[in-house]
Amino acid sequence: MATIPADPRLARGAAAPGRLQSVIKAVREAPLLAVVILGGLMLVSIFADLIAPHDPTFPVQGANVFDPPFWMEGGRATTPLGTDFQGRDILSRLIHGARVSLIVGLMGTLVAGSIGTAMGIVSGYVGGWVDQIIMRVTDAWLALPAIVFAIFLAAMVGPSMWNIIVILGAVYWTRYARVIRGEVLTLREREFVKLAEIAGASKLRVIKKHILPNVMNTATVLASLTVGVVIIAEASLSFLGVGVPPPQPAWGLMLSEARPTLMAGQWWLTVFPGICILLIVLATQLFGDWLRVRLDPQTRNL
Amino acid sequence: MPQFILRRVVYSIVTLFILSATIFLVVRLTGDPVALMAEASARPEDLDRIRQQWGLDRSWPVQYATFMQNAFKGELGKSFNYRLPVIELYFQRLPNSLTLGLAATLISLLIGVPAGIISAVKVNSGWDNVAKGVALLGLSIPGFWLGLVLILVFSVWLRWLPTSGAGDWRHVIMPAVALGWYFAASMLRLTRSSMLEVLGSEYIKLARLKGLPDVVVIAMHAFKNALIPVFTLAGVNMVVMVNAAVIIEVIFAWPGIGRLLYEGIFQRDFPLVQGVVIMAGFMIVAINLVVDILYAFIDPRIRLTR
Amino acid sequence: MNMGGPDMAPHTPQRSARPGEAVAHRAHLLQISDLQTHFFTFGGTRVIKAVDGVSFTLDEGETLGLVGESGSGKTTTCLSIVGLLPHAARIVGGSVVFEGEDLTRKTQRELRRIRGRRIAVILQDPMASLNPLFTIFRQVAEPAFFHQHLRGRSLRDRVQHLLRAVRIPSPEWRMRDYPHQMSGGMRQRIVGAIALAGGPKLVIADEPTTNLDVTIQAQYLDLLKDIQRETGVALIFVTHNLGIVAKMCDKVAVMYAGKIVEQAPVRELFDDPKHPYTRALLGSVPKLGSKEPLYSITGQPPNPAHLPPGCSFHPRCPEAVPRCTTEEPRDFHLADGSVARCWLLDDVLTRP
Amino acid sequence: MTHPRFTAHNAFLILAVALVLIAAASAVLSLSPPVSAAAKGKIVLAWHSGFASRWLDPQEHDGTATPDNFFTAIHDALIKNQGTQLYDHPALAEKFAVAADAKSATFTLRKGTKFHNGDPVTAQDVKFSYENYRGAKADVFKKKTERVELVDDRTLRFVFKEPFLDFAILFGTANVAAPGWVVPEKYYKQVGPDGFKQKPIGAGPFKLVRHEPGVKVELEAFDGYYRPVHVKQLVMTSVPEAATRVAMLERGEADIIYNVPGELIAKVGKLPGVTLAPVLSGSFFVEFPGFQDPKNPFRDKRVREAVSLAIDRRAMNQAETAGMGKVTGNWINDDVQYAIEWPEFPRNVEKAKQLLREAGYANGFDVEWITPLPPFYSRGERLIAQLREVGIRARLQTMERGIYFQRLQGGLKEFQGTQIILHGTRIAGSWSFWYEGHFKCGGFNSRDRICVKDLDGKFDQYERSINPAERKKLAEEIQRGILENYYIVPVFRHAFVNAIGPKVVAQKWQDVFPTITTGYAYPWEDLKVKDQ
Repeated sequence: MATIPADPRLARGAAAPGRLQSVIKAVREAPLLAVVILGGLMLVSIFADLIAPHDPTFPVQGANVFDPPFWMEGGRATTPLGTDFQGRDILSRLIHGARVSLIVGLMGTLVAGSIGTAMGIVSGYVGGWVDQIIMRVTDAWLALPAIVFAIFLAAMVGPSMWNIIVILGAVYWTRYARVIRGEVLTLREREFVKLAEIAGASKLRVIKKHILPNVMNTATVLASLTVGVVIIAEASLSFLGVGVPPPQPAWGLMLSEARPTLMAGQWWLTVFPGICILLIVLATQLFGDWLRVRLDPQTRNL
Repeated sequence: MPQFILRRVVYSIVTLFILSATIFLVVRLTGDPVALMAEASARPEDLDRIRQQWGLDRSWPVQYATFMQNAFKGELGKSFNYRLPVIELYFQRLPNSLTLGLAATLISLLIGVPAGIISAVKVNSGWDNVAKGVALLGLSIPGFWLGLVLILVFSVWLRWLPTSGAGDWRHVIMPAVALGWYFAASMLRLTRSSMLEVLGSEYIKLARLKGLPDVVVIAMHAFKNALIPVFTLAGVNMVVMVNAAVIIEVIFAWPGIGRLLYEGIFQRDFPLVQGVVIMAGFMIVAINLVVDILYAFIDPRIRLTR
Repeated sequence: MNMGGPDMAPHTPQRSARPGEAVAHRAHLLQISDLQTHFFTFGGTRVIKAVDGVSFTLDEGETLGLVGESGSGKTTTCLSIVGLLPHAARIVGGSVVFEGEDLTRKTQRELRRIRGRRIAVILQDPMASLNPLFTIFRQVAEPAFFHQHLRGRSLRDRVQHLLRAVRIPSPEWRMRDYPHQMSGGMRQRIVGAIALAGGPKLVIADEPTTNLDVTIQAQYLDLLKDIQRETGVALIFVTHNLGIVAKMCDKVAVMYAGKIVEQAPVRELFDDPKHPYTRALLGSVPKLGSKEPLYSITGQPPNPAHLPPGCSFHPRCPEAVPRCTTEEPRDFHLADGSVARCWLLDDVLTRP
Repeated sequence: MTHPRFTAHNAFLILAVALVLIAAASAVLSLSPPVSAAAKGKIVLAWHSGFASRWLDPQEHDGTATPDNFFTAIHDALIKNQGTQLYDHPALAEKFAVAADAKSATFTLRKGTKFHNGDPVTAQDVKFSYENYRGAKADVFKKKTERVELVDDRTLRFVFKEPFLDFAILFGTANVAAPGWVVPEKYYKQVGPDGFKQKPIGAGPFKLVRHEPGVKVELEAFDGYYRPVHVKQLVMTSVPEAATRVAMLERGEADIIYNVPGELIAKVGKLPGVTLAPVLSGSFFVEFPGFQDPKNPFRDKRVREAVSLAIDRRAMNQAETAGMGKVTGNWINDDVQYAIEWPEFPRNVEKAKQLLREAGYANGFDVEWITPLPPFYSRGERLIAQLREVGIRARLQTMERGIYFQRLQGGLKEFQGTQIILHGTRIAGSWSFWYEGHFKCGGFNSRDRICVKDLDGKFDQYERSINPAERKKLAEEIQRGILENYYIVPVFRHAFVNAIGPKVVAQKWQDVFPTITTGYAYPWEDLKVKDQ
């Protein structure tokens, strides 16, 4: 135990056994609003099939197109939030959309985070020409407007939910790589890493035991802030016609498809998914901000 | 120092090279501009004729070599659709995009910086949450929807502002808000953390220890220092807004570079897309280079870590 | 000031035993009694007793050395005196009487008139204590501007005088410079000039020489001594460098885990250290100028959030007895004027 | 503007001005058309697409139906499609005649026509424009033309190597080819093809004032035009977002908006003073790529017929275009040559199920993908919902437009297995153009996906034939063959819905969109602004 670093940050990062506990504790301390929204959405998306009153992809029998919400004239209780331009139940689409949007948001972030963290660690720890190549590619991809890149990737692989996830991951990994690499560069010079190297630990082992646990905080914070960005990006891709393909009920797609109706007074087609997106992004952002303050990594430039 | 600058310049050139190759390949892999513009009455001969006219009948390496050769001469080829040199088109649209980018940057600063300062000075108070909420709102609404809601409210209902297009200052307001608000969140975050960092610094401590009033400490000592990174990011963001405000420019029919890119992409106007992306990349790489070098002048430690 | 109030503290501060405490007969310049400053983190769920019952006095022209490892509460003690604590920290008990006024009962506005004017602080890092974007003139002039309300020519004269006093060559030119144009030693002297700008009665120097190289350090210490001689200010010298203490101070207080474990006139402390911790420190006196002292003490400093029961030092103490692990030692006042907290002294005193 | 502006509420002033003009400037008036003095007001058109500068140059016409909007404003042709005339409206030509053997055509130019720079339109300009033409179908004209003779300074004759039966249609339909559109030779050579696209000069009713490439074209009435031009300023701007265009119309910023999306048709129609202009446009039809493959369920004609019976065309039309499209039997527009009449296809779910049972698909079957023409994804969604009722289960595949066309070019290998394509296209000029591109084996769009040998044989025969009667017979046989066998299944004709604002004079929408060939708003000179 003599080599335990005095820095409390590192001590926390290394305290693996207490992680679950600390997660539970963290959730208790997290901003209530964010936890309620995110937790609620998770539940809704898990039990979407049970909760949703109708099939989200097919018109409701007996309903018209553009039925208003139940409290308005012409609205009905079977389709409480109204129907869309295909006569589909908006509530059911929102409920199933929670699943799609959460999967896209979380998985997209996970893909971006995994690629970016791996690249950042390799680049920062291995250094040399590997570092050069990874960083130059990162720079080049960062200089490519994200939306342009996403459109072309989407065009290349064709739209499907999983492809969108891969695309968003491929677009957003660069910011992780940059930040994580910077972190690794300072970690590399720390005594405990030096000690491990002197003790003859392999590079892989040093990465696994010493580097990875210590960049996880930063990666987590970055991830929490990326989820919202990814969800908005998904909506933007739908706007450009290369997002999650219809008839899947993704919120971004619902919003994008129905946007003309905003001008026609059929506000419920866009306002409900709009509010859902707003809530989830706001919640992840607040959560991410809180996490950042709590974990306090060097993530200023986000 | 000269060696450091030289190294950074070489990096930037390599980056631009990778960027050019990526975009060159990617546009060609994803569609055929000739097939797109052909309608029912087209015949294979017609398509071949256009391909030849546009130089698309040559092999990719040849096309790339020509493209790079011209790029070094400062020419980025001629747009298929507009029959104008891409550079000329780019600079035709640049004033509009700069106007929008500047206005949007201003709005992102106007929302993000005060919110960030409030949030840093009054950490964890109600004000902190309100300020954060306002700044994060822009990030939480897809730009196209925010844009349409603005049009609906301020043009159609209230009739205060024109719906779209470029003209006088009133045309700029809505697109700038819709665009700038998105970036307000990053301004908020950076202002907040930068402010917190500065407020925790020794010189602020010393300023307080001198017995200076809080207003003087925050407004004079902290503010100026905290805003250096904020303005740096604002500069980088502005380059992005000038070059890639695709969605906002489409919604508001703003005649800027973003729309040029949009039409270029969907019509597979290869030279146009390549050119705009390279110009944008060049600006981003250049501004990063300048920032890096300036920071290295201010803080020698940076030279060691990069 | 006591901003928190009693309800902010989750449990009442532990009363330290103070039997036979000497009552101050004459008015000291500064008298700190049973000062307790705690950090409340994670929404008050965790309490760190950074300063836990610290008492000492200081007279005009006197120099007190405050020594101890990092995290022992030296800096927090100093910041408590001027009422500039981080957000999470509160003074939960005790008093800081300066020139007859209890500073803990003052508002921030009142404290601001004391800070920089009657009590000045020199911070650890001369590189970081100067605002990189302001000229030297402006930074040195600020206290005089806000406290003495000097303006124009008289302000300029005052700044030049101060810079000359800290031996900055050609101050009329140098004061237009920015901090990065100055050497480390010069910057630290400028920080000294800022401290003197308000004409203080007490200067708290928080490890002012840590980042300077040896010759500059020596020069700087000489300068401080000269200034003290000329102006008669009292000095609190925070350091973990016992060499500096020997050179600069009249008396010494040794801190460990938020408490003063030994307090003595400088000669007595070096000749006859009473506390095992002090002995350990003295056993590892570093060379003047080295940045970190090489302690011969085994183990790590304790985690301030989870202090061991009894004497906080017992896990590392080579002379610990069973009593040390359960009961916290009280202050023992000794004949040579030193005070120490250690049960070993109890044995010595009670032994027939 | 040199002439005083007329105002309706002051009849005396009008009279006085008119008298003064007639009395004092009769010489001028006799040269320049008297009507130009009446051009007034401004009309703003909000377009759905971005403008390609090449659209301003008829010499490089890409054969699509949007550029002709720009030609018809700036340029003019010898003969053109206008109103109900498909190709033979005499414009710069006063009259024309195709020889009985179809081996030559003679045109006589109208007197006194001028380009915007004041130069007269000469026969030489026409010859230059024809010979220098490089746009769509240029190779056809090149191949078939022997020479262009200048008979006198107002007459010229195109002489062909062989009978050129389609000449007049190709020559005169602006959305097919544009060799008959006249550009000033001198100016064209002076500024070059690319310079011309930035600042075109033509003989059309409007001259270019300002051109922001891709975004805006500002035009002004040309007072030297031979027909009256009523609107002083014509501004075409590109507004890609439909909702924004509607907002512009609602706020009076635009007077005509193009492509109102289905969801907004009802709302726009209710705006005060606004007239909807549902112009019939391309036909949508279902294609079965690789249906000849023995493993493909669509090989069976009964299955293809079942698909037809499953489609609720009226519901589709109602939902997608507010009922403004047209449910027709034949997918070939009735406004093109040789198009046959065909009864509307019935919807009969029971019969469809029965046919599927007979074909051995009692439990239906799975279609891997239904790929609709981008961006008409919702039509694909509706098709899926309708097919599900008869037991055909399908998934939607959406593609970005560029990819879609690239995949079509890739042929059958891009559409493996059981698939459906919901394609749509506008058929202009002759039905044969459609067949050649979209049905024939090896066509630029159909590639190897359809390939019906006997029909292709008949088509070759048609192409070779110079006997109009035989061509008509073959054309009808081929169409019937396709429809009877359900090689493709017509769905409906799309309505391209535009809206006309209150400022524009329109009793009915056809007043503003009179040209049936493309359904666009030209002739622009006929547009009028209401008096205040």
